[in-house]
Amino acid sequence: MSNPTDNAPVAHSAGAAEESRPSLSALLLDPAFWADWASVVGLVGLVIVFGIAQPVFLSIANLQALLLAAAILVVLSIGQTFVVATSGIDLSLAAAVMLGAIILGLVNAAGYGIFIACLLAVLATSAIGFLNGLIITAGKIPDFVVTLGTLSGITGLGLILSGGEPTMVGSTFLLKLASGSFGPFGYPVWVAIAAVIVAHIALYHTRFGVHLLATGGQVESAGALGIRTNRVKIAAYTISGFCAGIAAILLVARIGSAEPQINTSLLLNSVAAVVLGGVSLFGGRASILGPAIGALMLTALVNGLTLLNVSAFYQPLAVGAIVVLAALIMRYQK
Amino acid sequence: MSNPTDNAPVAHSAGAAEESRPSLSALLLDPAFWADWASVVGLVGLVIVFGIAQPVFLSIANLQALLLAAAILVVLSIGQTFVVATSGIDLSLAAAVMLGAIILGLVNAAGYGIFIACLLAVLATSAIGFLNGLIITAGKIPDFVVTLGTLSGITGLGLILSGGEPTMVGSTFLLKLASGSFGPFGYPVWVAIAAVIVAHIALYHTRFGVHLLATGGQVESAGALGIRTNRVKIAAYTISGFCAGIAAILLVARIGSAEPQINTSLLLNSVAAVVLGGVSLFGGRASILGPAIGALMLTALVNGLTLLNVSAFYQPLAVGAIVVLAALIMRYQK
Amino acid sequence: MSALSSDAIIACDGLSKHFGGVRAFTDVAFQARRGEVTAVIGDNGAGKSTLIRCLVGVHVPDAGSIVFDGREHPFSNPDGARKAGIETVHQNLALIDELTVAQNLFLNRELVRRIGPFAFLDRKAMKREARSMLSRLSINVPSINQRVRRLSGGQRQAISICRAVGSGAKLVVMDEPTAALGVQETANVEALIRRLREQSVSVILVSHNFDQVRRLSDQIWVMRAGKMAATVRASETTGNELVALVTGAA
Amino acid sequence: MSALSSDAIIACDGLSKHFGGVRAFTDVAFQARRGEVTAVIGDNGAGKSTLIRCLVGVHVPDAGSIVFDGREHPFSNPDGARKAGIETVHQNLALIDELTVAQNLFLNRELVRRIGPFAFLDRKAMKREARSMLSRLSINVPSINQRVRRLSGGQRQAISICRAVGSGAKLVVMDEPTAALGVQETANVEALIRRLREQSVSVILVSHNFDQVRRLSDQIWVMRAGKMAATVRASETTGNELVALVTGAA
Amino acid sequence: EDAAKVAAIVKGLDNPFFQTMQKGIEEQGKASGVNVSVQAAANMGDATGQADRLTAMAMQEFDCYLVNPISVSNLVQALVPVAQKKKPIVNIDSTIDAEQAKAAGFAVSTYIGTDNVAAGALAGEEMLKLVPKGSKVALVAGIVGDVGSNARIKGFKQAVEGKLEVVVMVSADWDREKALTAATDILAAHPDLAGFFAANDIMALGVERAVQTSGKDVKVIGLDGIVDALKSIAAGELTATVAQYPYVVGAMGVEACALAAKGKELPANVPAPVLLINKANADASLKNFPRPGGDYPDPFREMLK
Ligand SMILES: Nc1ncnc2c1ncn2[C@@H]1O[C@H](COP(=O)(O)OP(=O)(O)OP(=O)(O)O)[C@@H](O)[C@H]1O
Ligand SMILES: Nc1ncnc2c1ncn2[C@@H]1O[C@H](COP(=O)(O)OP(=O)(O)OP(=O)(O)O)[C@@H](O)[C@H]1O
Ligand SMILES: [Mg+2]
Ligand SMILES: [Mg+2]
Repeated sequence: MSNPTDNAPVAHSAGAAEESRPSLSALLLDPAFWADWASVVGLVGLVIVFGIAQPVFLSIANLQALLLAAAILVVLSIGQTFVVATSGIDLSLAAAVMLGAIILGLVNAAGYGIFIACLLAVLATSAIGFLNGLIITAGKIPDFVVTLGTLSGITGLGLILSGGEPTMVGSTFLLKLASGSFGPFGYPVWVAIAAVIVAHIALYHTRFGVHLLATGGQVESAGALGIRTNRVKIAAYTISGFCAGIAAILLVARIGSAEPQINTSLLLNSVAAVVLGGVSLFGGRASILGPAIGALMLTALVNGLTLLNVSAFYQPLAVGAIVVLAALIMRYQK
Repeated sequence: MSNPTDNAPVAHSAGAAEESRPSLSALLLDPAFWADWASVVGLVGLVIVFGIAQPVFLSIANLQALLLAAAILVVLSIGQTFVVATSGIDLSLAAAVMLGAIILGLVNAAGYGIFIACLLAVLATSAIGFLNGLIITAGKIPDFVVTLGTLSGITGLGLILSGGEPTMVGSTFLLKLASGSFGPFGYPVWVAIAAVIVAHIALYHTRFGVHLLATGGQVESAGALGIRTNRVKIAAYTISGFCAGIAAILLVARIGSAEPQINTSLLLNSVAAVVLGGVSLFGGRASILGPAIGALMLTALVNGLTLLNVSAFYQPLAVGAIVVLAALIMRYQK
Repeated sequence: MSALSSDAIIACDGLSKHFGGVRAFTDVAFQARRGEVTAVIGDNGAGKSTLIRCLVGVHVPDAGSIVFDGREHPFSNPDGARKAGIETVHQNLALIDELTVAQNLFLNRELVRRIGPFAFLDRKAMKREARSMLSRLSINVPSINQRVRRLSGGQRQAISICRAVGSGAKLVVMDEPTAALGVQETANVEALIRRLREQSVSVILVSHNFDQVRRLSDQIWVMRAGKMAATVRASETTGNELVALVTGAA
Repeated sequence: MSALSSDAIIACDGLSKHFGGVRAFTDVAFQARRGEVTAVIGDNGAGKSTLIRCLVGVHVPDAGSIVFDGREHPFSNPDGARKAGIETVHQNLALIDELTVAQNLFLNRELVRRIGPFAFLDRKAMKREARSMLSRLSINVPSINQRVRRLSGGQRQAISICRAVGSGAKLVVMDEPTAALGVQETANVEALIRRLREQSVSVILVSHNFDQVRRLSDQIWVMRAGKMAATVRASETTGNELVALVTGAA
Repeated sequence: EDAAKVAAIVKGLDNPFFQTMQKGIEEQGKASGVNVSVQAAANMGDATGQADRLTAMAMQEFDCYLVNPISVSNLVQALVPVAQKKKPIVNIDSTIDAEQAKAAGFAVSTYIGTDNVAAGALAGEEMLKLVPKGSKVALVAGIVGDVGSNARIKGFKQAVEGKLEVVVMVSADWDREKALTAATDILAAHPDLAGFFAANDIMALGVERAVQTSGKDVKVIGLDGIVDALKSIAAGELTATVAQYPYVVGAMGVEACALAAKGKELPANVPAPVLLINKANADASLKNFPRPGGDYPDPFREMLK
């Protein structure tokens, strides 16, 4: 028998893949590569098609407006990504945005400074996320049910707090946030970019990120290795809530008021962006760039269709077809 | 060494559970039992609370009305159950109901008989389900994305077909269906009961049912054993579409017209009923009675809160709290 | 290696399979004779399981031909393989965790009672049969109605074996069937394999236990790093020779 | 059985665990001496894995006490056990399919670089370390960046072993560590266990291979049907005696 | 004599329009000494949920039912038991289809509401005054398929037919943010656009934001007359809105119900006030909100005296 130490792991001839990074051409031939970058491919495809069909689409002003419009969805998709990575789902995300906006509006209307209002809004939505995570892990209730419950509960809370009325928020700080820009991008775009970077680092370059994926991948195995899977889940939901708070601030800044209305397409689109971005709803696999680009793609779709003057009746049909098509590129993903 | 044939499988003293059915008292002490029947416990709890708080709740007339109101959701939840059992999710369910209703309305308005209209509606929604399944399996695209895509696509189709206008359906057959009754229950309730029985038999007493659960449980293992997992998935989606068609007929009968608008709470409630009914969103476990009772519970909740004159503002809050509470009973479910 | 001989129950030639960048095996010729126990041995990752999975229709090979019972390209999926008479104990056991022991034993072979055009599961008969199947192999499980998720490693493996041998197949393929089994259970399975041979059922056995392989099999095939490296009669070899063949020291 | 002796690295007394209606084991006393290899054997479903999982904090026992390294109730969860110096190779391997080989090897033991208050993964160092860990055990994997989902049965087991022995634990617990391994790899793991003992690391070994158990261990504990049935010194027993103890024929 | 008990069911409360209507119902109830219970659908798409709630209310002993249905027929079934108990039904805001009602065996005592087509037309006429002939305008509709939205858009289109060019119609789901995004896109595609008509004020406010950001002089007209819109008009931002008075609709509904419960004959169709509000009369309207700036005709008030 061979000596256990002198037998280095020479990858054997058959069955061996290179340990070093594969070459570019090999990458381009591998369908899995295309699958991992489905949202990028989809986005580039959309940009080309829309750019040809309607040159205004590619104008700087329109691209800037597009990015501005996408910022909220990008932030939300990042929050959703953390939850989905743990094989959960946060259905209360859009409701949390509404509640955050209402709290912002009410605190501001009550005469407190706008910063305190923003802070309280983010605290409130983070608390909602924390609560979601706590109920899910302590109560061992499926994510779907708990967040559906909080979705309903928050809706009620928002209505009660606001009396069902929108609140104007006439803060110059928020107005600047919404309309000012630094360099080529508006501030909200920078906020989204910052969120992407921080989230990417958290996911790929910290222990928390690995533990998150492990929890989402096989919760029992992760637990057996000493990972506090419950804490990880609670953290993921809290992050999701935090992102909802940031999105609420961006939303109030953008529309200038806090509405007691839930934007359900924001919720569905956040999940769609996550899935288009190559994140598995069964957990264990995630990326941040993917969902962010997925969010961009979904926003570009509506923008382009509006520019092309596609009738409101035909828009949903087009959106549906394109979402499925974009997903088709993911077909080889394993 | 022992002889392999003379050693009968005497369950050894430790580690042995009875092969025969466990006794009733043992059952009642087992938390898993309560978990499996969470929706029943929740429903009974609700009935007791509402019955005490507002005796009208328990009047025959109200109970009949409640069942009538629940029929559509019950049928939809059954369809959703089949899909969820394969670890999928059908987000296009409520949209399919809308399209079915519109087709029913248009065919009827075009002068064809009401039966042909109903038949075409069911055929159309079944075709949508079939298509969902086909795209998911042939394209290897996540269920969530495909059905989100068809949700959008069907919305568009419905708008285009209907021109965005509701269509009146003044059929005496449908009127009878909606308001007539046989024995203690209205016809829609009988339809729902029939759906429950047929679905229960299909799930528990046919090969298809076992294959469905196997596909949802471990798709690779099921495939290795020769189960045509793709066909099973397609069948599940087709059944879901079929149920949407039946629901569309019940809906048109109930509201007397075909509206080009999607009732999103129908979608969310169908999934909530399934999960409250003890079906795992990760597939492999299902029941029909559970979701049906979950659907009843959700309808009873709205009915009871309305009877108690709980303000519309507080209703969502109450619904959320009760859904989470009911789910808490499921906490011991393994 | 040899051309396909006519007494082979299953044979393949030029078979290759790769997954993305990973080649599992290349250009493999292999055959199992009718009524014999044919063993496949080799190091971890040599490609044994993948070869097995190609033979029983789970994977579609990239190249090469398969002949089963005289027919070329006999089936394209596991269902076809089972219908043609091949039962397999997969290395991952292919159990459905959420189903009960009895349901797993009869998966895709459910017993039905026909009533008119409808076929209903005969659950009583399946449970009865399942009990007798388990008792024949003297397998201990807490209950036949228990979900297999929570069974011990050995109990799970025993169920998978029980399923494969319970249905009168022509060829039973076992990928490391005794890996998780206790001494007693291993002895039972070995006795079972002998009995299968007596009943002239062909068996393909993948195992890392060379003693077991030499005890049970007639012909031994050796895989090494994705190639079929050698084949020897079991009666004409020694444990040391097998080790040498597997490690490539020969 | 014996009272807890002071040279025990880990010991338990009166330990019981049941799951719903299934009693996995009752009233078990067990100990492993410091610096020794302690084996646990028993039939399938005897309760070995569950006992192990109670000892390393995965399950909370229903009754009984555990002493590790002189401390009673030393930890309440697997994290505590690992921090206290226990590494485990679980029977189900406890790998995360979607993570890479390197990530699995360092799971919950990630190497980090601190920059101010923040700790970032040191991925390069982990990959480097992972390679040398694998090479020390001469384990073949296609790539260290590959997800473990698609690895062969033996490759997966090797990674789980590698993880357990790679981090300087006081006690390494292995539940059937060589079940899926080839001859060569098994020899490597056995050599590894001997080396651990030389470095006076304590080892608990669950195995169905009695030859292996007698070769490697100092003390052997026998479980039967959820009870601790006997304990013998390995040097004073024979394979036949072990079979008799396991089957209860003794 | 016991106070009359009125059951009211309105559309989704996620829209301030119906908030105001509810307020009108409740305050008029107090003023006329009537007990009112108000319920609402979960949201504007919840046609069956609204029916379920009405069904529950029909179980209880109310003297009159005040209904604002989501669609022309979604409440018909639920009203059958009400009709069987011979309780009067007052229809407000959106109509119940008369034929279906007849088939189901009842007729509503009275309908009180605003004509959405007329209101849209009012907005169209105002737009004609504001922009040169032949200018381009864009329309922002509510949820596609919504009856009210369709009627308002239809009225606007009829009013500007042949005089203005409608270049695009988008659907913004009654959502402010979606309207803002859509308007931004439209302004990019049509730099020479002269005006927007949004089917409600919430969307109009979103559109106004987009116009502000673009720095262009584009007229924005909304519809509904919610308080934020009035403020915006007063501040010189939003150009105009067509105010409907859900408060008055609700209040008149309660008055009608009180009369019907006493068995009085009611006029079949009572129009609710509609008013165009621009910078000139915005302040006055704000002061009286949620009631109209001036007096309005109310036949029930006379009857109650
Ligand atoms: N589905 C798959 N995708 C990618 N790679 C795979 C897949 N299946 C197997 N492989 C790779 O192919 C090679 C051969 O694997 P296989 O499972 O056939 O080995 P084996 O001989 O059965 O080993 P063991 O004795 O450990 O079970 C391994 O390197 C494995 O990583
Ligand atoms: N989580 C669980 N839930 C329910 N029953 C369980 C659970 N874990 C183990 N069991 C049961 O407890 C008994 C002992 O299982 P255990 O895994 O400890 O056996 P083992 O001795 O390790 O067997 P093997 O040699 O086959 O691995 C078995 O009957 C098993 O079905
Ligand atoms: Mg293998
Ligand atoms: Mg074990």
